[in-house]
Amino acid sequence: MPVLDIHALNVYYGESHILRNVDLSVQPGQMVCLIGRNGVGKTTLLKTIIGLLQQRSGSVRFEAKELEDLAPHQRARSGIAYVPQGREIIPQLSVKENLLLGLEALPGGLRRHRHIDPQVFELFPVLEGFLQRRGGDLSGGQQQQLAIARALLGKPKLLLLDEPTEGIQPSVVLDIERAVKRIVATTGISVLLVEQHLHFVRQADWYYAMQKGGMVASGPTAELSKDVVDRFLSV
Amino acid sequence: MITSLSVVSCSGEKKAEGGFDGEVKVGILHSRSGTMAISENTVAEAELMAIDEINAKGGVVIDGKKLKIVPVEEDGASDWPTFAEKSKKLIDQDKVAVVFGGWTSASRKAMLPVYEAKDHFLFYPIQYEGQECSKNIFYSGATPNQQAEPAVDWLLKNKGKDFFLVGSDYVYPRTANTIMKEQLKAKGGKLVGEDYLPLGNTEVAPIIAKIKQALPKGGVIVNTLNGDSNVAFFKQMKAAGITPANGYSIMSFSIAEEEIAAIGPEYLEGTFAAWNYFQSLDTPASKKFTADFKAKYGDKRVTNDPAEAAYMMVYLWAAAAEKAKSVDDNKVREALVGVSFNAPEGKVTVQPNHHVEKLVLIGEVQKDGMFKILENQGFKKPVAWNQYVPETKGFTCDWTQKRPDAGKYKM
Amino acid sequence: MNLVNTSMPRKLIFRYLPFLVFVCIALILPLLLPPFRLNLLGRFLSLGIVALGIDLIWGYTGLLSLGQGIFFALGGYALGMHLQLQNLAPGELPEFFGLYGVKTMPAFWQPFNSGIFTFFAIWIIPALVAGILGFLVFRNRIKGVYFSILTQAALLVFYNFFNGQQRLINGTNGLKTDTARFLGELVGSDGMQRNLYLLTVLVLFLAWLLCKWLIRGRFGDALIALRDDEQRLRFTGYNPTAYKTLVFVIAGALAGISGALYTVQSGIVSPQFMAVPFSIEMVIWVAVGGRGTLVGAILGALLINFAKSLISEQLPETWLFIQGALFLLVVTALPDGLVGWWRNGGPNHLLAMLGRAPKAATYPSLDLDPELKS
Amino acid sequence: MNLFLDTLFNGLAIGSVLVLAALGLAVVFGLMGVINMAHGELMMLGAYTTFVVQNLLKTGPLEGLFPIYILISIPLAFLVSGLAGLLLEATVIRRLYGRPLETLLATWGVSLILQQFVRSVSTAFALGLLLSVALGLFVHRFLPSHWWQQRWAPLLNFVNWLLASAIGIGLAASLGSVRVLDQAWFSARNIDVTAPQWLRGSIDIGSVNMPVARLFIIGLTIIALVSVNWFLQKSVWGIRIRAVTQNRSMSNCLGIPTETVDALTFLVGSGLAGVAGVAVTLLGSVGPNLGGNYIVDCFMVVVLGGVGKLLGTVLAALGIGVLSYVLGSGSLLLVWPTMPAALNELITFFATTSMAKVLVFALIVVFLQFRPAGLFPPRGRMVEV
Amino acid sequence: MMTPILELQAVTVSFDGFLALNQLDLKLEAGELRAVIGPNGAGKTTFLDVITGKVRPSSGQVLFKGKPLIGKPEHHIARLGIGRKFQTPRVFEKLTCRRNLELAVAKGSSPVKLLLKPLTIELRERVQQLLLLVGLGAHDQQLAGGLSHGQKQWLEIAMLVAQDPELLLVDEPVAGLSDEETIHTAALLKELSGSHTVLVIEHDMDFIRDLQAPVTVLHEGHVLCEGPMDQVQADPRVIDVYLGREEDQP
Ligand SMILES: Nc1ncnc2c1ncn2[C@@H]1O[C@H](COP(=O)(O)OP(=O)(O)OP(=O)(O)O)[C@@H](O)[C@H]1O
Ligand SMILES: Nc1ncnc2c1ncn2[C@@H]1O[C@H](COP(=O)(O)OP(=O)(O)OP(=O)(O)O)[C@@H](O)[C@H]1O
Ligand SMILES: CC(C)C[C@H](N)C(=O)O
Ligand SMILES: [Mg+2]
Ligand SMILES: [Mg+2]
Repeated sequence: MPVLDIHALNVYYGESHILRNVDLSVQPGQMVCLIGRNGVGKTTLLKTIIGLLQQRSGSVRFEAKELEDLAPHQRARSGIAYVPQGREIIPQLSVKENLLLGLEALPGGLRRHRHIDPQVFELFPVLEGFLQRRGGDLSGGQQQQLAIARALLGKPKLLLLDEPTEGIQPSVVLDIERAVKRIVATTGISVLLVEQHLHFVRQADWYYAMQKGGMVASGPTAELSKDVVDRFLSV
Repeated sequence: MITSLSVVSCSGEKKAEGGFDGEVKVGILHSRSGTMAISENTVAEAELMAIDEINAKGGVVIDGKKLKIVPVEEDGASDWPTFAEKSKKLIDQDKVAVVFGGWTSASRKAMLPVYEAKDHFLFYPIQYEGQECSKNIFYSGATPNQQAEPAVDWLLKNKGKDFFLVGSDYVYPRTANTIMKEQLKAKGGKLVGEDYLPLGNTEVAPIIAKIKQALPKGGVIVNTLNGDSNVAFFKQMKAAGITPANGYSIMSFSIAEEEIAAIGPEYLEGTFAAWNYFQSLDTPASKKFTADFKAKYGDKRVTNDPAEAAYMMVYLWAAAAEKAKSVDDNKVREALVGVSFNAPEGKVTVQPNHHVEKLVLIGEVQKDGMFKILENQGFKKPVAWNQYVPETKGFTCDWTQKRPDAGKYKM
Repeated sequence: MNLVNTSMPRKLIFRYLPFLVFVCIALILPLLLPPFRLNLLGRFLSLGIVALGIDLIWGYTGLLSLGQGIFFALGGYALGMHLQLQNLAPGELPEFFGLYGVKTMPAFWQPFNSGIFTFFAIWIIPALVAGILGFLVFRNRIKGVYFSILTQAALLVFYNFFNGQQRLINGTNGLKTDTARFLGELVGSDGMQRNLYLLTVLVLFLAWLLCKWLIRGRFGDALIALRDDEQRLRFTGYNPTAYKTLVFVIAGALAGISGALYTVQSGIVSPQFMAVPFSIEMVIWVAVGGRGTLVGAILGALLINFAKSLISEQLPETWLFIQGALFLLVVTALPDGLVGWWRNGGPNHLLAMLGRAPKAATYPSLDLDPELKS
Repeated sequence: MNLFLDTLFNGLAIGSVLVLAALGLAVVFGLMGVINMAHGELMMLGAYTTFVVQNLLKTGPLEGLFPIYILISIPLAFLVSGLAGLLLEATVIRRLYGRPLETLLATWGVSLILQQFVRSVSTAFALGLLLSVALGLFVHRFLPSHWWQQRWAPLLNFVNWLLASAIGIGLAASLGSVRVLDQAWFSARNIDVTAPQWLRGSIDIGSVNMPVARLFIIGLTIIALVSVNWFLQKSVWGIRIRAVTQNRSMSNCLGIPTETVDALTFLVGSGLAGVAGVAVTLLGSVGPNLGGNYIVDCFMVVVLGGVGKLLGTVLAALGIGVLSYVLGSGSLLLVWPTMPAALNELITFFATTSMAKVLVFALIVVFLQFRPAGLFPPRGRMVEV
Repeated sequence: MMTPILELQAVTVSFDGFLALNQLDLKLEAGELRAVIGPNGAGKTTFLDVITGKVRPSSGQVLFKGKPLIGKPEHHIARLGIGRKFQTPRVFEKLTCRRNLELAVAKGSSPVKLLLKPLTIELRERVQQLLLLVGLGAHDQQLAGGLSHGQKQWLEIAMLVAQDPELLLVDEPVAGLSDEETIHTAALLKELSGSHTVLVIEHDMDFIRDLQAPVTVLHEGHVLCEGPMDQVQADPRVIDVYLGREEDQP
């Protein structure tokens, strides 16, 4: 049974029809990659899953439960973590406080949990030195790392990553790729990844390709042929 | 004249309801909302009560025809320009025969040009600072020589020579204090300080500090604050120990029974006020007035000087109309001078300067929120142009004179 | 792009037709309305002018000034002072000075003897004050809420000052104009008031044209950009301070003119014009009419003031309830105001609710993209 | 020295009222970014609560508690204003987050309504209002549920509320003909809140005379400050509130129940206004206009202090307090009697309470020239002043 | 040798003691295309902030065509001919794409000029060209706020080009762009160099390689090394702090 199952999803911005009859599913422990050119609706899809946008029709099920009526924080608490495009760090909070916020998704939230798992610092050593700095003062790439760390701290079952490597230096990109793979392998969480870097895309198990708000192709990444890439990713 | 049209005289063909032969519209223009609503509601209620009473007795009788007085109420909204606007509306749109209205001098000053420009008639019920005498306004409240001046004389005689003046920052206190300063100069008093608080302001700590500096051992404080500031003033004065018990005599000109209830008698006990009427005035007319008012508006209500003046002026107008045999404002104006009425304060008579002769009383606030009358100085004639202030000394006003400058001329 | 448009004139007529109609109606009304109502209308139209200014700074530039009353009152005072000085005998002072023992006219009154000076003072003084205030504030990059609160504080400063200075400008009482004579005629007279009404219509129309011209082109775009992301605009080479100060000055001048017209039609200018609620109300007119629409500003000023005057005639107690509820409703349900709602297809939404299906929504950005048509 | 102490105490006294009044605003505006123009009216509700408590305890079985009625009023006022604030948040503010200028307008509307409410409320009025609200909220339970899925549901809702209000107004009007029911509870008049005996006097410490009421307020302010500080720094709510204010949607995605956070913050801020309302009854008038007297001052304090900084709020309020006292009481003239004539004249000109106010505000504007974001400006690269 | 168009001399930026830039020296010749890379937090964006006047350095000097820049307000610097694209795209969201560009081509005119001088035909055409160039031809009437992330990136690049500055400072132009568009961007920047001086910051190595430009590596606020891409790529220090080793993969 898939962790995430999306069926015939339609989403609008005002009167603009952005997602059209989208189907997608993520199996447990699977890393799924969503590709498509700029402006085809990838971010929109992730935002709908976390609940920032409301669907007009169709269904989004997480662990067989329909999400439609749940607010984002309820979805987060039920195990979906989201790393948005554009980082969305809380600028005036310190790095430490930003990380603490990641614990809100755990049962009991911040009230119960006050401990930041040092494992994240292994993955993102820069953060450790900057704990007292304001989140907004970090460099772009540091913020991106903070956003990923924050999401991981909530021990999610499903991780939504929207272009997580954007603006990150190559060595850290490699680290992130490795870390994500390792996390998927060791913890069995599922990942839905939006990515432009083919390198990262190929690490995934499965791909979906979007165009004009609709799902146009999917399959194991091993079968992600040059042809598909050319058709859906290049102009 | 337009106003005469407002008399719907049905020339006997069909009697109007309630046995009236027609109606006459009058305007009632007070703040029913905003800061001043607190005070002005009572005045409006007193006017309405007088109208009801007159109607109950058959209305205004002109040439044997009974005219019912129909009040047209407007809200001045505590905003001076609105008073001017609503005056225009009452005159132009509703074509009322007369307007009873206003409280603050600022609102009167705003309305005055409207009545002068349209040559209409306003009845104004509150004590004020004088220095004005309009053909188009009738003042039923006191002029300074009917309130402030006797009060200062009394203070000088009984309470001390060192005066501190506190007032709200607007026309009435500023002008009243100008007059009092001249009076003190003339009568050997000493001004030790003065300060003004913006209307509605409630932070009085600096003023209290000044009073303490100027009058460390007690003295006389004359309070012309108006509205909300009074509450803060008295509460904090008490806290700071500036109380009658410590040798301070505090005289207020705008604290009446109504305000005492709102501030709390505990804070005011032992302070003084000068008015032309107190609810505690022990005459049959006064008792009846208070009883009627309570019967009409509730037992907890109190009467006071402004209400009495408002009540009286409606009667004076009706009497003048009957005397003039017309509700036309020009005719009423001519008939008005000399008209008299048995008001709660006693028999009042309209003087040639469009003010009335008034009873001067000095009272002291009691525990129950009423005044004990300390001195009754008897009736005093109104003086519009102040005789202490050099600029207006020697000037007078007499609308029975047929001279172009009847409103202000050298005696 | 097709720059030559054959149907241009017709389009133009169509575009401007509503305004022609508006002007025509405005010109016919003096014949139909009794003087009192006409006077009301005239005053409310003059309030439309200050509302236009607010729309310019708030609706387009995002600067919510809660202090327009300052400029409004300054304009009013300028004209009020001039009228005080009309037909005085030489050496004579306006009457109120006597009350406070002032024997020589304060120097700043002198120039207001001149009609020409006053004509300029009415709008240049407010503009100047706005310029100084605006420059100081904008130079420091104070904006948003801080700007609003500062303008409100400035308003309070002016209010207290004017209120307290009996000896200079007659304090709370303000200056009255009805009994003054202008060009030999009593300002409060019906004939004069009708002329003033016509003048107001004319000025309002000109003010509207001015604003329209300002916002139509790239200047208007720059204002909107300023509202969106001032910093970015700076890096594009624009100096936001100059732009903001300029629109603030224009809004101030409009407010001054509006105040002057309002004063002569209501017969008095007093510090009440600088009361805090009045300036907030001005903003509300714009919000109700629809900000960023210009017509909305005028419409809002007219609608609310008429409602106020009618409702407070009938039920003085409920006006505050209604006014309060109105703001709530507009801000929550009609964030773009009446005109904005209309332009955004409000009526269509209503129809849609009633069962008439809305036009099928398409996704233009993708469907129109020729490159995407694979 | 004496003068110095006097100035300090009086400045502290004026300042502490400002702190207390501005504290709730500092929470609501500083942390949530909501410009609550109805803050003053929430204070007013607190003051009216005090009035009601006072009257209940004046006579009757609980008479013995009268001397401490003011202490009883504090938690009650917190509750009343807090709940009013909660209602305000749930019905209006909630739709306006991130649009600060709109909250200004909407809450201005609310302040008008609240003012008129205390003026007009009578039993008839209250019953009518209750009926309207009840009908508005519950009628739709009895309508077929599929109606509410239709496109025209919003219209139906609107009509429902319209009818509900009409019926409520009708009820109020018909009940209004009965004299007792029509009697306004408070009316437009100022009402009298008299401090208990022990709060009315003053004590002399050294040569400085300190009114007990002022000392009480100073104490209350300190307690309020400490509790608010605890709430924001030590409890988890502080971080949640700040997160939600700075990035609402992302906070929500992280699992923070933003609506609860908003509601709680607003409750606390409004409740503090209620407490301030209790305090000001000791000093000034209690009436429908009470709020209007404080609101601008409160905003100046918050802006001057730097948004979201409690310490800033405190310093700003004390600064304004001392400054208004020094200017308004003209004590400068006493310290330096030999100052040049021109300066003397200038100071005398401003040494009335109303002119001092002008000068204080002018000085604030000048001060902001040098520190545009207040005493404690927010810092960092994401901040755009 | 002629004066370099841009010269940073010992620029230091300290944030509460943390040195974001540390004695940074850098020179750009007119017409040059320069790539700047470096680890996250190396100070690349801060360095642009210093040039454009957003951040004031604690010490050091910035010269543009030999004239000092420090202390000048942002718009002044922009008008001297320094344009910038931000790391996270910043466009005017409430204006249509076309109007965004129309404002940019006007290069910060004074209000009066903007009011009285209509857009010339040439500039109008230029706007149209640019719209087509960045693939927003069909979006010209769309509000920029409604664009996707990548589209905003492109719009901002177009705005920068429209501004036509002598010196273009481009911070991560291709983050979030698809591969194809990345190649386009590289081509565009290459084309611009020569007539313009271009400085690009990126983390996308393919893109940097594509630019075929000298590379400066920043690390901890100062220059770590400089040289052509191949040389830099092979530098072990760069690999250590920045590139990482792919073969590390488990
Ligand atoms: N707030 C909005 N209002 C209106 N339309 C929007 C809005 N946000 C996005 N869109 C439109 O929705 C479409 C899809 O946007 P989305 O952000 O999902 O794209 P994307 O696939 O994530 O692109 P990218 O790779 O550039 O991030 C775009 O064409 C955009 O124009
Ligand atoms: N206002 C500030 N306060 C404190 N530290 C700051 C501030 N601005 C920047 N920094 C720090 O300065 C360093 C340099 O930041 P900068 O944004 O210039 O890095 P960058 O090279 O652009 O990195 P990236 O590639 O991730 O965008 C970072 O460590 C950042 O945390
Ligand atoms: C003192 C008041 C009761 C009345 C006075 N006429 C005034 O101007 O306000
Ligand atoms: Mg995206
Ligand atoms: Mg950077």
